[in-house]
Amino acid sequence: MNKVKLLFFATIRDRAGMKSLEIEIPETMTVQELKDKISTDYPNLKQSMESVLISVNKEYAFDEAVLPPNAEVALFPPVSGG
Amino acid sequence: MNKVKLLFFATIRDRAGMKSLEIEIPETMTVQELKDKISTDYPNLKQSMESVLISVNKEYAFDEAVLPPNAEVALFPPVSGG
Amino acid sequence: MASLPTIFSITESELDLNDLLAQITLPSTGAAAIFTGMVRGETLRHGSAQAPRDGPHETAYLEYEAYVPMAEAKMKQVADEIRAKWPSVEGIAIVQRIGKLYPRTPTVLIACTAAHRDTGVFEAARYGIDRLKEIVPIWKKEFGPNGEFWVEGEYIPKPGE
Amino acid sequence: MASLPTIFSITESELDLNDLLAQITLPSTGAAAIFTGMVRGETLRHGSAQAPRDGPHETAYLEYEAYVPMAEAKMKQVADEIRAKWPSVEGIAIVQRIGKLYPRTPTVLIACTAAHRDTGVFEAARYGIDRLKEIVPIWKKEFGPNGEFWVEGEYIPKPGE
Repeated sequence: MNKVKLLFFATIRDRAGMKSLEIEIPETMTVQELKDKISTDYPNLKQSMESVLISVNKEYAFDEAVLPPNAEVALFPPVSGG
Repeated sequence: MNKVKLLFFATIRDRAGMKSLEIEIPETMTVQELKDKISTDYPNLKQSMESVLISVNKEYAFDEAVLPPNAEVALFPPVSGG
Repeated sequence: MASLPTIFSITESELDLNDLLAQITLPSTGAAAIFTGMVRGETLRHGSAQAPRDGPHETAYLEYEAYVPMAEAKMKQVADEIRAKWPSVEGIAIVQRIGKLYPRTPTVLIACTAAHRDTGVFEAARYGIDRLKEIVPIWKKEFGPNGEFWVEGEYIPKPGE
Repeated sequence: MASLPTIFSITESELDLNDLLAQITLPSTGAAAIFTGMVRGETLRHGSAQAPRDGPHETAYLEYEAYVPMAEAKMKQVADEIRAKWPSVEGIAIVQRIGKLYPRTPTVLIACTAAHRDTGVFEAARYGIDRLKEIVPIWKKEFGPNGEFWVEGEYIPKPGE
């Protein structure tokens, strides 16, 4: 097993009702598989997972990327700074 | 006769050795005629008159313009602000 | 090149333009282009799907948040992109203020310095704010008479960004 | 339109970017493009006919002077030209500092505010500094290890300017 820390921001944090969460995942899980798992485990977030942006260790990550051990994974909507 | 106040700036003030000067001129004198008069009366300024910029009452004025009574006439090189 | 000043930060403090400009001014720099964004109290822009708006409306305040360590890393990336595109640029500052910000308050600053104004400093500052709004993880929630809602962006970063 | 802030001045005081930006920020403005010029202490630019320069050289300080009432009138004209070309621009500030100014000191500021950044504010600020350097009667003398000389401009105003 592998451990990752999830961080939620903006609309996604509001829907999740939490800022962060540590979860255990299989040794080789992709970003897409993580999104599927979150959709299943947290039905509130199912819709958000369709347009979510994901970063892994502070770099944008895409569906096929495999999560490294102890990754910091952030989930958030398109950014709106400025 | 008519009276005008001359103001000198930058290189032209340095060459004139003065900041301002009041002079009497004929009733209808053009900017070109004023430059000719200055070249004659102040040989130091003769060369400067070839590339001088002139304003009359704070607006750029050109050779054919006739000087109004009591005009404030400024003589200066191309500007270099910023 | 190693000594060229690059400032990137997320802050809760007031933006001090004088200080930020001084920090990216060198003996060799004669021109700075600075962009700042301010909170608008009245706006005509169209709303999001979440909160459709027809006409002008009022904003009481915005609340900004950021994923700070990633935001600062992405600001550094924007600065690196600017240096790659405009090698004449010498100093760069990219600062986003977060927290509760009221109308008329400066929220963000992008500044670039160079020897002269015709070196790309204007384009570089423009590029900087465009990129910040695309890839730097910051979000804002608007609070007004009609309630509160997240202002959502549109840009989807591509691999490598 | 009458209430849109327009600042134009010649001053011997330090330029306060924070204050100038605040003076041209309205509840409706969300973006500002600001240009500032600073005195360079080291420069590679070519010299004038008066003082030809080959390589880099040092500047101890610049001394600026202006024909103040005409300069302020011409700054107002530059602001009017900006408003004619970029009707979206709301606030405009054009300020030139004069006197003895040392390297790294901001000497001039042109700032334009508008609702958004894609309204021409960058182009308007760029236009403002270009026009200031063409038609506003200000001159500077450079002082350095090789003596002192006037920095001369090149632009010859046309009738109507």
